Amino acid sequence: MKRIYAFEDKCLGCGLCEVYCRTAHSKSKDIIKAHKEENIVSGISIEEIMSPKSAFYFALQCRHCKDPKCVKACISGAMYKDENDIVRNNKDKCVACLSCVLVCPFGAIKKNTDGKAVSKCDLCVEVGSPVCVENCPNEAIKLLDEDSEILK
Amino acid sequence: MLNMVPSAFKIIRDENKCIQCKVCVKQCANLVHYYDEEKDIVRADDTKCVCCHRCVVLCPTKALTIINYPLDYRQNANWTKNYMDDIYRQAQSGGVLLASMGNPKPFPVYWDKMLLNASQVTNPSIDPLREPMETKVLIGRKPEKLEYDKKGKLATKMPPQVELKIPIMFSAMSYGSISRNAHESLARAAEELGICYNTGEGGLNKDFYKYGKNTIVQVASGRFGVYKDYLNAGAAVEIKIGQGAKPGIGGHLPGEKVDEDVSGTRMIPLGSDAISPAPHHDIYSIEDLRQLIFSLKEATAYKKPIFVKIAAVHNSAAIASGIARAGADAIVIDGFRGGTGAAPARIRDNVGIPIELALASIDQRLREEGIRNEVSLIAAGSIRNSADVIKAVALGADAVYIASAALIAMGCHMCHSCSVGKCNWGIATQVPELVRRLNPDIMYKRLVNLVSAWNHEIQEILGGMGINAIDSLRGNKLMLRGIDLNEKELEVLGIKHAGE
Amino acid sequence: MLREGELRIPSGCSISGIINKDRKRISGENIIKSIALMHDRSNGLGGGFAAYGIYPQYKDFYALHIFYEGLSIKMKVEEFLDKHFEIESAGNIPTRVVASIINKPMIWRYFVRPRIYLENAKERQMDEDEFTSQCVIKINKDFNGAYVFSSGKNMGSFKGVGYPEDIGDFFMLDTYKAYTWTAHGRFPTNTPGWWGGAHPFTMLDWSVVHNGEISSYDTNRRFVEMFGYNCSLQTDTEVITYLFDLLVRKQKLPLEKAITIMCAPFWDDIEREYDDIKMELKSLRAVYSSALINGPFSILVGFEKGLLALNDRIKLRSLVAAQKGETVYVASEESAIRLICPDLDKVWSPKGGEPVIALYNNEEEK
Amino acid sequence: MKYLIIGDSAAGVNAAQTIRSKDKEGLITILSNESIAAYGRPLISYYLSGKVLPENIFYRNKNFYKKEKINLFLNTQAQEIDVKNKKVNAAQKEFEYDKLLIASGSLPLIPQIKNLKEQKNVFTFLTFDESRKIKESINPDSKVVIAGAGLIGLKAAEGLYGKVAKITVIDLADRVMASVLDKSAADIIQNHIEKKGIEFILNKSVAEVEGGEKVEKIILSDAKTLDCDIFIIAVGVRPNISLAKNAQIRTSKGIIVNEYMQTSESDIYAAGDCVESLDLISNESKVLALWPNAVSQGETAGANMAGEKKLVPSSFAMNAISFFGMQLISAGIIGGSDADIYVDKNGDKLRRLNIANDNLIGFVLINDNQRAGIYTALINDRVKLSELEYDIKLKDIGLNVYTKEKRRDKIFGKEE
Repeated sequence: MKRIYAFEDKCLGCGLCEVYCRTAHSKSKDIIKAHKEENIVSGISIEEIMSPKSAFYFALQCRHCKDPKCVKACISGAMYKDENDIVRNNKDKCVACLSCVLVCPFGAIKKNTDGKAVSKCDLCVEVGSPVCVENCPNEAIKLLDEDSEILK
Repeated sequence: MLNMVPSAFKIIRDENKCIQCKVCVKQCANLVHYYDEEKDIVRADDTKCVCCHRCVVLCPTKALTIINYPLDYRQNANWTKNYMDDIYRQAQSGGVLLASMGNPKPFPVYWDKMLLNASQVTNPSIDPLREPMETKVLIGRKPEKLEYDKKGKLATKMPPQVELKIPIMFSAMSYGSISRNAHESLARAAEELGICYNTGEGGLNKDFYKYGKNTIVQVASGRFGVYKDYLNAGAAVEIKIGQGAKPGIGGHLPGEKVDEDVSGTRMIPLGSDAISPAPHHDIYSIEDLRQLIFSLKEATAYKKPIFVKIAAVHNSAAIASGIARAGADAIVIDGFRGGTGAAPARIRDNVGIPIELALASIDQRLREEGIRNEVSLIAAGSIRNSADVIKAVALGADAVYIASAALIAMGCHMCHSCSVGKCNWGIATQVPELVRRLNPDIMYKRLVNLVSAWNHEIQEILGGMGINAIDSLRGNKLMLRGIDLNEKELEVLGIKHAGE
Repeated sequence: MLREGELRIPSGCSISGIINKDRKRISGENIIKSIALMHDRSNGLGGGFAAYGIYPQYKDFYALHIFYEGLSIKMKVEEFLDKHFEIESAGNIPTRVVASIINKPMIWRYFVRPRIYLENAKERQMDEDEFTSQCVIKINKDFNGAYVFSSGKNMGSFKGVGYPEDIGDFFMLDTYKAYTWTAHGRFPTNTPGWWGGAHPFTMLDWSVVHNGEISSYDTNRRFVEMFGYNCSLQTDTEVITYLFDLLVRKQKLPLEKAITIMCAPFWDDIEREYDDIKMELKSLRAVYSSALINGPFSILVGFEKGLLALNDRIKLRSLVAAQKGETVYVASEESAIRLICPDLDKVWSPKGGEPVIALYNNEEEK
Repeated sequence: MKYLIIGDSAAGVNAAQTIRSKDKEGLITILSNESIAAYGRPLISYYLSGKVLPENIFYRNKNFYKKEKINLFLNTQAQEIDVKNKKVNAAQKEFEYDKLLIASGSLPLIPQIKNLKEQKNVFTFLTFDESRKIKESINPDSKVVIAGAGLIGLKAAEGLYGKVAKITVIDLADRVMASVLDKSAADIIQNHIEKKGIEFILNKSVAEVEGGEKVEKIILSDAKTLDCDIFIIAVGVRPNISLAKNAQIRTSKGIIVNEYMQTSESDIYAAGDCVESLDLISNESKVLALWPNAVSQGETAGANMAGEKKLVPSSFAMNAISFFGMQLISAGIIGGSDADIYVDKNGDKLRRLNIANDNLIGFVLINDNQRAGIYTALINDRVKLSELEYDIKLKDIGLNVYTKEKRRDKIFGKEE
């Protein structure tokens, strides 16, 4: 299965991945409306690593685990694994009880600003290919097979 | 002290496009953009902007434009805005005005005043889609003639040649004035393209020895990083006598850029200013140059061609002829528009001559001396596109060096502030967060794309001229015609006027 | 109107050549018939022939064919000739009246032997050939109105403005006997303005007829001019002849090496060679890259040892070769050969850059 | 192979699904004493408040049972397990089994209250049916009394909010959520709910009720009386172990199972709220009535029933729940003497970390940072806090707390 991997030596911490993630998961799919009117939570988020010489960053999103704790913890069956093994959230069934947030070891699930459901990375399965990877100015995140050479 | 120098640029932010994503704030190393927490809007400080376009390019909603700061000075053809601002700066700093890149003054660009020939009927084009188009060149010294022994076997021993698949090389940019990632990109691009990149006067980093066969190691007056393995690491050695942007003077890399990586490569103490003296202190005449050339040949067991790079100055023709007679394998001529990381603005703007004129006169002089065929000529400063390459070869160059074009391919936006060392594109800087912005995996591909595209265009143009090998274009001045040039310029260039 | 030499005139052409390797001499009839067949490949503004073996009785003397545009220039040239050569015999070249051949110059012929014992010749260790070629270049460059259009031994070229068959008739070539004939019909885009520009171009025993338009002309020209040549005619044949003279005579390169230089193999093909051949080919292309002839051409080169036919390396011009017994035919079209020798032993079309070399038999044993 | 499962909730459904994934042909039957298929139990309060429509509370989509070839028997209360003949009697039917799973969950705890007998307006709040009955019997001027200020009581209150005239919650303890929170944390929740007009009566219990068919009055332990139209008992739950006990299967507070979820009878398994599990932190056997715990125990039992050998993953107490918009996330041990409790409180936001000998053993977050899962992982993996990049007390938690190598292994999935 292909997942998105971040490379700390390349990430600029610019935040473009978050911008494009919000846009791709907005209703309007319009970058300006998505940010000015819809207030979407991005499925990917930048973390800063303090190191003496210079700040390093990396972008993190759902790892689509083989044995996902969030699916186990979900009381409504909203969090499920689809046929391509992508962990997805069904907005209609989710009541934002945040049991998934309680158990996700990566902290990759966030409550929506409207508090009605949660947001997480779905590998842009509907868009076609992950917009964060496509729009990273420095190829700091890549969509790779889990046993690809680069990860060794 | 009051700063009388006005802002150079003005940032225009389209409020209904800006989504306060703060990408520009995080990406501007000059701290132009800042986030106003209280009003939740992003604002800009015009005074710090150098118009490097980092924010414009990365802004996801294209909400930013930058314009020249709209401030009119009283009309005065003599005291122009630039000259007044220079005085404000020097009255405040009391120092030499530093500038970067090549001569920006509106002197005529002769490339744009020469037109190329094409075949019609009598001399048919050659179809680049069907016939091989050869752009390979061999740079190095050639014997006067080849001799065969009785049994018909070649008796003459050929001096070493550098084989270039494309007559374009990446010119000298020292390790330290540009970042490690920039060097890696140039090296990997050179390797994939089958051409060479020049280390510049900052030595060669240990990790890049593996790109040796696509490297030209430079020996400049500072002798930074020069030792036996360094000389033998590359495909050729280039003695840097001069540089187009700053003929006659040396170079200065400020100490703060000399971190442990740069100091290790240059073999100078950490944090010390790296100063290349104006002359080589062991070359005060042409015969001293010959001694340096042959000591380098000895050090490399005569297995590496030795280039000599000079700035295009008034008597370049005589100098070049002298260099050829001093045993150089190739002569590099750097025009006054060649780029630099840092040089006094006055020198950059007033010293040196255009490469086109220098190249034409040098090629003609060497032919009159009958020695043109024995050395290679490489033109530099500044080649901006493949047509410039064709015209340089037609004027007599074997190959060209490009540097500014390569920087632009890697993201440079010619903001002319490399000397500040905070290049937002990760090129002319040693700041880790900025260097990281130049990802060699991406940038080397952009360089490969650029040069491959130019090579494809060169092949198309050659085909149009009915030529299927770049060898037949070198010095082929009938392929050029001048336009908007006076008699003397045509004469120096050695070309007819369009319509003749 | 500018005269050829003051400008470069591109032209299409037809060429034809016959060589008998036993040096059996034949009259000019066949060569005229052959070139005449390709009438449409020329436009009446140029035609010419080279013939080898036509002056057996003077075979040790240089036969200088010279055009004069007036008596006074003839006097000056003859004075120069007197100083530098012992003139065995002189006289105008016999011609017939042919309607289409008009405003012809005075055409004279001198059988001479160079005074190489003169002091400036000795200290510059000039041999006979070098001395003669320097003199020919000097006349053509400095004696305005005079043009030495042939300067070989026991050979000569006959050319002018007109269709080749008429030029042949004008110079009465049917009365000559030669073991090698080359012929050329020219289609220059504009009038040459004088007879000197026609082909063949000669230098000593070299004679070249050429069909095509070399795009590398200026590169080749500026290369040979570095070795003392002066391209006064600005024609392809002139620069090709000087290239041959430079590579073979002056630099003493074997003929097939000179050909490898002028029709250099492609880099891709070189890479596929064995190492020692690759090294040699790379050296040839490196040292003589400006001698590579680019653009379409097919040439016939007559020289002391025989006849050479050559196409450019991607064969953009037609060239057919054939053999019947000891006679080798080469021409722009097979029909021009079949016409004068219907049943041939062998006919082939040489590949690009692949020479057809026919040498005289007694040469081969040497 | 015949598989029989008693209980169609978290444990039962996941057990069935796991069995089917390993045994394509086996006969799988689930007996449920409820009227509808498996649903998210905590959702009954959202159903009560109308926030979630009935059709959206189902745990699996409509054709789940058909697709997985599971025979579901609703309204079928299992009465007795005939261990010798491997049969279960339920609602006049007999069900044979080769492998049996008891996933009967928990039952509401009914305290000793004088005069309390099956009055019509007395309800518990554990099943969808109960929630539906409450929804049918309330009206805008109903006065509701809820016994028990725990998870269930508060959720019942939230469900009724705005639909009834008065809601009063009574609890024996000195604070709400006594089983999960200590006083200071509980008070934040209590104040927030009181602002909605819900009255709390603490340190008291319901001593007596008055009323024949319907309870009209509630008499507290301090003799105070309250008018009451609806009385909801939500004082707690206890594991439903009667089936196992009557079948001489070893039980204590809950059904005793080994690490493969087997009961004392090798072919009988048990999972979910009805069993005792090993608490990772305190290392004691406890009833951990948690949804994620039931799911993984169900999967483990299912795997072992289908012949695979699978160890049950460890677990510990954890909760994620919201009351009137106030979000509570907690895990591990909340109180405890020797723990060094770090409190970071401002306004109605609370972040409390319980640290004991270089390990995080518990935390409480109210309306705070949403990356709680990383704290849970620190507890679960028993990570030594001193080996982390920074002191988790001083900085919001992020994956950057791990060292570069640890982070790489986690993200690049070396550890999975």
